[in-house]
Amino acid sequence: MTSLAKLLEAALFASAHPIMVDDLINLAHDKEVGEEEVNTALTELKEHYDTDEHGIELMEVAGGWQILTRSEYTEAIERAQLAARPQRLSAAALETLAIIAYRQPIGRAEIEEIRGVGAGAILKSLHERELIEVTGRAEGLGRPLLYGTTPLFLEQFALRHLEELPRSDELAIALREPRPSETAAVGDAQL
Amino acid sequence: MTSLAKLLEAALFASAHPIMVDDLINLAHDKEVGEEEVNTALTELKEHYDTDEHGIELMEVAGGWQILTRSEYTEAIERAQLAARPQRLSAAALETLAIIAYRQPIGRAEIEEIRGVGAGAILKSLHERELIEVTGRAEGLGRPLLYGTTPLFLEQFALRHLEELPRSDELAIALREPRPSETAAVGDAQL
Amino acid sequence: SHFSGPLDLLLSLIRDEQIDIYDIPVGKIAEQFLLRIKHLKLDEAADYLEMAARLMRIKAQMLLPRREGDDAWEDPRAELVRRLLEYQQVREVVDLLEQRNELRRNRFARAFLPQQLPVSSANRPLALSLGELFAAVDRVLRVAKQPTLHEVVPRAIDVDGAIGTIRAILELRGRARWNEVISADAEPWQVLSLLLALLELAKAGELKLAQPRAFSNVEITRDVPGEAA
Repeated sequence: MTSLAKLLEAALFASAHPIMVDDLINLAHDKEVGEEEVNTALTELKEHYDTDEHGIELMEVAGGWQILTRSEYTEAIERAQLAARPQRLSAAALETLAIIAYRQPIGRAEIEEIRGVGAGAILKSLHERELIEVTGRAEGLGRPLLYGTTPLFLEQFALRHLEELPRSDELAIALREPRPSETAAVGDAQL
Repeated sequence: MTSLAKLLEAALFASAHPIMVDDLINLAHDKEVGEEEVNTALTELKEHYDTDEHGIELMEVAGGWQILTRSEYTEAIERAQLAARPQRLSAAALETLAIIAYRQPIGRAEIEEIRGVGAGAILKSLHERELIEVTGRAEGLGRPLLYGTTPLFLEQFALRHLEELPRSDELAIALREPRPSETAAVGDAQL
Repeated sequence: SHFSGPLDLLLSLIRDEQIDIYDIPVGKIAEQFLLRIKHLKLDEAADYLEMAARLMRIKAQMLLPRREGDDAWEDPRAELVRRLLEYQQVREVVDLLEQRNELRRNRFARAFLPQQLPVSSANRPLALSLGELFAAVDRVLRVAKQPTLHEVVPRAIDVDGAIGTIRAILELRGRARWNEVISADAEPWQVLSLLLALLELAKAGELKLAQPRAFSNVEITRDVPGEAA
C-alpha cells in the first residue's frame, strides 16, 4: 500500500467513529496532499480490504470514513462475548426519529400530532442516546424546543448524509392514489 | 486470507481488550479448530500485515493478541489531533458568551432565564476555555456565582476593551440593563 | 402491545379489512377499533381511548343531514385520512431506517482505542470571530424571553374538545378514571382543559366525580338521567 493509505489505515484504526475527509487531509500534514490524494488512498484501502478478503471493511458513513467488521462475523464475536450489538430501537422510537429526520427542526407538539401519542419519554431517551439534539427554539408562544438529528444518528443508521433518505414525494404510498376529487383534502399529507 | 484468519481479524478489531488464545479458539466455535489452527491463522494475519505493508500490526501483548497501529504513525495521528482544525463554539455557547459579555456580572439563573435552557455545561466549558471567570457572588439566598468575561475573551475577539462591543439603544430587552423594578425579581430567579 | 400507537392500530385494521382509506366506513371501523383495544387491553390507555372517541365523533358527524348538492360540505373523515396517510409515510421511513440500522448493528466499530491524547476539547485552538458573536447577540435578542416577566402562555385550552372526548368515553364505558382519560405526559393545558371539562359536565349533571381519598385517582361516572343524583 502507499504510505498515505497506510497512514489513513492507522488513523482509522485509532478511531471509534467516522473521520471526516478534511481531518484525513490534515492528518497527512503535507501540502501536496489534498482531497483527491486522500480519496485515491481511501479507494486503495477499500479495495485492498475487499479483494484480499479481510474480516473488516472500509465504509463511507455520516460524512466521513470508518472501518467496520464484516457482518458475517458479528454473531461469532457476540457469542464469544468480545463485543455486543447495541439494542434495537422500539417502533415508537424509530417513528419519532423518522419524523425528526424529515421535519427537522421540529417541536414536540408536531411530533405528537403526527404520531397521535405523547412523545416526552421517547424524546428524552433519543436525546440520551445522542441520536437527536436540541437545535433551537421555535418562535411564538411557549417557545418550544426544536429537535434535529445528530451525526451519531447518521452513523448508527449507516447513512452518508440526510439526503440519502428518500424525498417524501418519492415514498410510495402503499395505499392507492387519491382520486382527483380528493386531492385537496389529502394533498398536504406529505412528510 | 483463510476464513479463520478473517474471523480473528474481525474479533481482534472489535474487542476493547487483547484476546487470549483460548478465547480465540472458543470464538471459532468449531471442534476442528484448536490451538494449532489459531496460531497458524494468527501467523497468517501477522505476516499479511507485515508483508503487505499496512499501517497496523498484530502484536502479542500481556494478556493475549491485539491489533495496534504501527508506532511510526502514532506521532502523525497525535500531531493531527493536536493541530486539529480550530474548534468553533456552538451557537449555544456563543449566545451564552454574548449574554455574559453584555450583562456581566451575571448569575447562572439569569442566563438560563434569558436563553430558556440550562447553562451548567456551557458555563463549565467556557470557564475551561478561560473565556469567562467567576467575578464574585450575588447577594441573596445561595449567594450564586457571578460570571464575567476574561482578558482572553477580548484577545480572542480582537477587542481592545469591552466598550468596543456595540452597545446601542437597539439592544433590546435581553441585553439592556434591567429596570430597577425588575431587579428584585431577577434576584429571586437566582435562588 | 406491538402497536406503536392508535394510528398504527387503525392502519392495521384498515389493511386487514382491505378498506379503501378514502372511504372509511367509520361506524364499522370504530366498532372494530373498540373490540381490538378491549382485546389488547389497551382500553385503559388515554391515547387509544381518544382515538376511539374521535372515531365516534366522526361517525356522529357523518349522520348529520346534508342538503343535496351542498358544495360546502366537508367530509368529516378528511382530517383522519390526512393523518393516516402522513403516518403511513412515517412507517415507510421506519422500514427503511430499520434496514439501515440492522446493516450498521451487524458491524462492529473499533473498540480498542490507544491512550487518549491529553487533548481535551478545551485546549484545542478556538476559531472565533466578532461576526459570530454579534450573530449570537442577534439571536438572543430575537428569541430571548423578557427576563423576570413571567410569561403567561395563552395557549388555547380546548374545553369543548375535552368535553367531546369525555362524553364519548363515558358513552362507551360508563365510567372511567382520571388517568384513563389523560396520558401521563399530557401538557398542562391539556390537563387544564380536561379538568374544566369535567367540572362543566358535572355541573350540567352529565357525570359524577368522586375521589375516594386525597390524591387518589378521580373516578368519573356517567350520571344517567333518572337515577338519583
